[in-house]
Amino acid sequence: MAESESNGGVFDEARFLRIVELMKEHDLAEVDLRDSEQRICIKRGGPVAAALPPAPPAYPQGAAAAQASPQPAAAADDPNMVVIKSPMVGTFYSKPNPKAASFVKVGDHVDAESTICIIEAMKVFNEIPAEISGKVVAVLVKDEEAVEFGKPLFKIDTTG
Amino acid sequence: MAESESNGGVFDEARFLRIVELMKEHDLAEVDLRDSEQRICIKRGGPVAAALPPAPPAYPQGAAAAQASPQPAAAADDPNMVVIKSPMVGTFYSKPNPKAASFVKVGDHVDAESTICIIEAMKVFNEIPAEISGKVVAVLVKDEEAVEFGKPLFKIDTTG
Amino acid sequence: MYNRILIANRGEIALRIIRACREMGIETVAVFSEADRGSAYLDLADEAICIGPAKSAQSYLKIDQIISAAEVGNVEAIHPGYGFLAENSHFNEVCRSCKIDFIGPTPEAMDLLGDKNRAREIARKAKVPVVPGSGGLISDEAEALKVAHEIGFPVLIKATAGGGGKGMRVAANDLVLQTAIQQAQTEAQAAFGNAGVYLEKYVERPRHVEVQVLADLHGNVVHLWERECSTQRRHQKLIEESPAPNLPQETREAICQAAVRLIKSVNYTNAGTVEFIVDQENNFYFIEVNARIQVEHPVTEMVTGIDLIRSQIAIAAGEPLPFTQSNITQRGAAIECRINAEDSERNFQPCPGQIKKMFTPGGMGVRFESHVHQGYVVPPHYDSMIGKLIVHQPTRREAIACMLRALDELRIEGIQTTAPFHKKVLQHSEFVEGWVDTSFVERVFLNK
Amino acid sequence: MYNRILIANRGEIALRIIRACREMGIETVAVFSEADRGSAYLDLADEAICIGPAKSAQSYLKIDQIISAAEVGNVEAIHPGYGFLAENSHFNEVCRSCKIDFIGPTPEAMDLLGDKNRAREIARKAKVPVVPGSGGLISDEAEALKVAHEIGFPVLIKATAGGGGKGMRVAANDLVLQTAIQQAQTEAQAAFGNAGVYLEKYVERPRHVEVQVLADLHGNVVHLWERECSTQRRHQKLIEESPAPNLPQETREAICQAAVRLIKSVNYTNAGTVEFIVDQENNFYFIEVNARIQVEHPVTEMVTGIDLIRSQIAIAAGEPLPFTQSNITQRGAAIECRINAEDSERNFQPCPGQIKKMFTPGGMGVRFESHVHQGYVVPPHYDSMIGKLIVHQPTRREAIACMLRALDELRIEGIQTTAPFHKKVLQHSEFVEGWVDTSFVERVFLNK
Repeated sequence: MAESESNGGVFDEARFLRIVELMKEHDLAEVDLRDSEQRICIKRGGPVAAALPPAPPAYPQGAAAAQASPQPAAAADDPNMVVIKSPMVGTFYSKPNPKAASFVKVGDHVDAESTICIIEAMKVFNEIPAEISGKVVAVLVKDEEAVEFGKPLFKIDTTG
Repeated sequence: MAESESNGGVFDEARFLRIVELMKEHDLAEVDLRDSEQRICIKRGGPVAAALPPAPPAYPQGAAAAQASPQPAAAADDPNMVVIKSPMVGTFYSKPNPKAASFVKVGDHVDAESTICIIEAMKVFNEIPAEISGKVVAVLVKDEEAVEFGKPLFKIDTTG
Repeated sequence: MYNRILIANRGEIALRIIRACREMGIETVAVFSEADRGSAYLDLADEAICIGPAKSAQSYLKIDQIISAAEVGNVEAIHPGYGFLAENSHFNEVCRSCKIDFIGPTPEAMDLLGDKNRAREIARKAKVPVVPGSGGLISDEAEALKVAHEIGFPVLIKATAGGGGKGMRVAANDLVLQTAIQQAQTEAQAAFGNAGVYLEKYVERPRHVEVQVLADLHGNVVHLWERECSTQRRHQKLIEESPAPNLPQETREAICQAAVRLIKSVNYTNAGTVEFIVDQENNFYFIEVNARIQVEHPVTEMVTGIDLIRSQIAIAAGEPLPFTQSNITQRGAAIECRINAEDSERNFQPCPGQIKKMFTPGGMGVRFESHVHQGYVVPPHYDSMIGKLIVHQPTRREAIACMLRALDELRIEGIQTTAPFHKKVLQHSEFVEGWVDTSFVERVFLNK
Repeated sequence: MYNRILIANRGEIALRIIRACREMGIETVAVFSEADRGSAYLDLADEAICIGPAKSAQSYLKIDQIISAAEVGNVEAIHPGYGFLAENSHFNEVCRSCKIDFIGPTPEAMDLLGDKNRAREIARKAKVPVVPGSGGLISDEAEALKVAHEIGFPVLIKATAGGGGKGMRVAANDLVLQTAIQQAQTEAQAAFGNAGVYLEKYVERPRHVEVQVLADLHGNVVHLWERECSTQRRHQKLIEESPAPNLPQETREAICQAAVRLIKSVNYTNAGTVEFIVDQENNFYFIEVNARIQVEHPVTEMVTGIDLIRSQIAIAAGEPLPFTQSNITQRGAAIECRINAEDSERNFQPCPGQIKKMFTPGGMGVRFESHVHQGYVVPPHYDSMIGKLIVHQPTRREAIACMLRALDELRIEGIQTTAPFHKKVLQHSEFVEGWVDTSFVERVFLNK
């Protein structure tokens, strides 16, 4: 639509916007205008809503069907974003000892063997490897926070 | 659509708006107009609502929302068909005494005062009037059958 | 024993009676109004008959329709539950004339006790204490003072034609009494056209204690001990329990024996409740007899282990009581909370509507008596009680703890209920310590 | 008393323990696998911690994860429920080393009784009858005949290295014994490479009777009478009850006293169950001790009025038993039906899946112990029990009637359950008359 055509062709941005305005104003779900080889077909909101709504959740939710797999798992929105989840219950430590620097920080690159944190469980300090390579986009827990199994710890951009 | 075309092309805004107005006025969900190469197809609100599945019934159904009004009530399908329902609990008798003929039979014409049956409750024989005029289309209970409040007794065609 | 009975009621008590019948091998005929059509509990009856539209006056209170349903349903007896026709002696008589057993006392016993003044007279004759009073109209100040000194201050001046508090005055001493008598007479004259007043002892902060009685057709009468029902709002019971806390054992036994004396003196049969008020010095006074099963009967069932509904049916069918007084003991403590579809934040206004989501409490010592469920629509036509939550534990302290956890477990969405209010009451020190009188709820929670 | 405990279990027993804790004012930490995430009962805990994926081996059986959750959750004790780690003495020891109380017996008592042969030896020393036997390997026919005459026919020949019925033979007289000994030795040699066999009295149509015991840390030991659990399918209990029907009072008391003797002799503490078989002449023989709370504990709770889970917690916290043996009486009769998500028409195959619709039974004397509800998804990863329906009535006959009506009220759609099968069993004359032995279900219903 960048190159607006003369004489009101179907790619005319002004006309396009005008139709959209009218659709909004009059709550139209779909407009399909054809003339010989020309066609303007615009759908609004409708198709999305028209899709089956998710089943209302049973109450209480009951045992969940979705089984969050432990680390690493792709974030729902972006297949390149991977969330590293806690493989155990315990206390999260971001650094090898209180005086040291963090294993990783946002912006760091990690590879599969990189230790990204320690989780203490039963007095044992378990070094947790990234098991994936990429760039650290977010650290999702605080130092010394208690974490349960499956708790999201880090967000990794695997293209990074 | 800014530049309204002559001779009423499909992109004519005035015509477009007129159609939308008519759709609103008459509560139309969809208009699809075609003429040879030309086509104007507009959908309003409709698709959204149309797609929604009916809410699954709660279980058990609970106290019913629909309150069957006692006699006479129009049958759901045909506004001219009226069902006469029992105004009380008791035993239904189609005739004044065992040797007599039925008060009414299919095909008979009844008017508001016609006695159509007797319902015995607590040793009292209650004569039940039709309270409507029309032709008996069906007798829905058997002689001497126990009936509850609201039980459909007769179907009457009010055009008959 | 009966083969088939009709239940002339709805909701939780109808379900309660259906359950008892199923356990006894008795078939049931349920009746329902159009507002209750499709209710789940009706499925548990052997037959269900619609008797009229939603309005009680045209269905659950309509004697001819219920009798007709009983005849159509071919039953031998009718259980009236509580409310509706349960204490209607005319209905009771109609049942008898139709040769259908009424599961309750005779119409005669019902009439005798239904009149409050006659019941008072019967109580006096049975040597059951009643609230002391002048026993007749007071003519002047001198007589009033004499009576007041006999029965002791404070005294209540009541209009003989009165009602609703009009013409009522409390006097705590001679001086107040002298002026109050005149005022009361003037007020009564104005309000009722009748200046007659009488005196009664004014019971301060009374407790409501009632005794459950069972009497068979063979002259056996037993009591099932007492219930404490002082937690009330506007004379509507909210919480009931058994045993009554902080009631001396000798008082408990004296009240229960008084109740049995009264019941025996009128040849009352079936289940009944004798209501008393108990003052702060544990003096007790007869108030009235409820000639029916009561909403709060389960607390007695829990502590005695005796099924009162099954007992009612067996008694009506002519069976002798299967236990004697000495077999009936109170074991542990039971508490009942009435769960009403009411918004306690908005002056307890009723909240009919659909229960969108529901989770019912369970576990040891918890009994939930209710006909409602997820998806049920509470109709606006009847009283707002949707269930009764009852707990039974070895001690009252444990019963309160158990009730609190059960109230937490009860989740009802879509309508408001009294469950949150009950939690507040149960945690209040007066309740916890067991020193509740009938003014407690209004005094403490409603700032009245 | 504890401030906070962790519940190392799931489902109905986790909910049962949460309820007990709430009543005691103790905070709870629940643990759950990913298959149980979102389960409603977890909402009733003060904290819920995910400990691993659906597989038990990686979650509910994973000692380090549970201990780690206990540390993170800052609890003082762990209740193991039944199954999973409940009788794992290593877990018990790990708890001790981490200074977390294990709510159950000591690891030592667990180990002592966990070995069946050692337990038999302990029983003999405590003068508790065990099934009479040769007490060692049988070398030849002559010795076999001698032993058989001592213990009485019929006798069971068992391979010392055996299991699963291999090498087992029953002999009812001298002649059969002589040939059977040789056959059994040959078969044992072939199957296990060990021809050693021994003799044991063969108990025909045994009944399974068990005794509930509570022992505090101060040397007080009491029994809570017996449970009859003979209604089994493939050694899985289906229906349990208390008291055991048709058990002479002297046998009942002798069994219970034997159980207490045994428990005292090993300084066992907390709740435990001593299992016996009882023959048709009411001789009883010790089988084993279950060193944990049992699925069927509610029937004992109903008849005694004693909360076993609260008792377990109080004992572990060091409190003395608040009752003595003479306070503990059986009142009425209680029956429990295990409601499993199984299709009894299809060889009891498990039916995991979503409960589309559900209506739970209630009313007097009915207790439904379950964590499931409308909308719940029964996960395929764990055992199929979804609830326990328990009734309590004055008599066994009434309890059966009450259970039948409660089973009728229980409506579960979406999955199959064992409820219909229970109805058939409860109506069978052998069950009604109380003459059930452990072969009953298979003999009568499974045509085996």
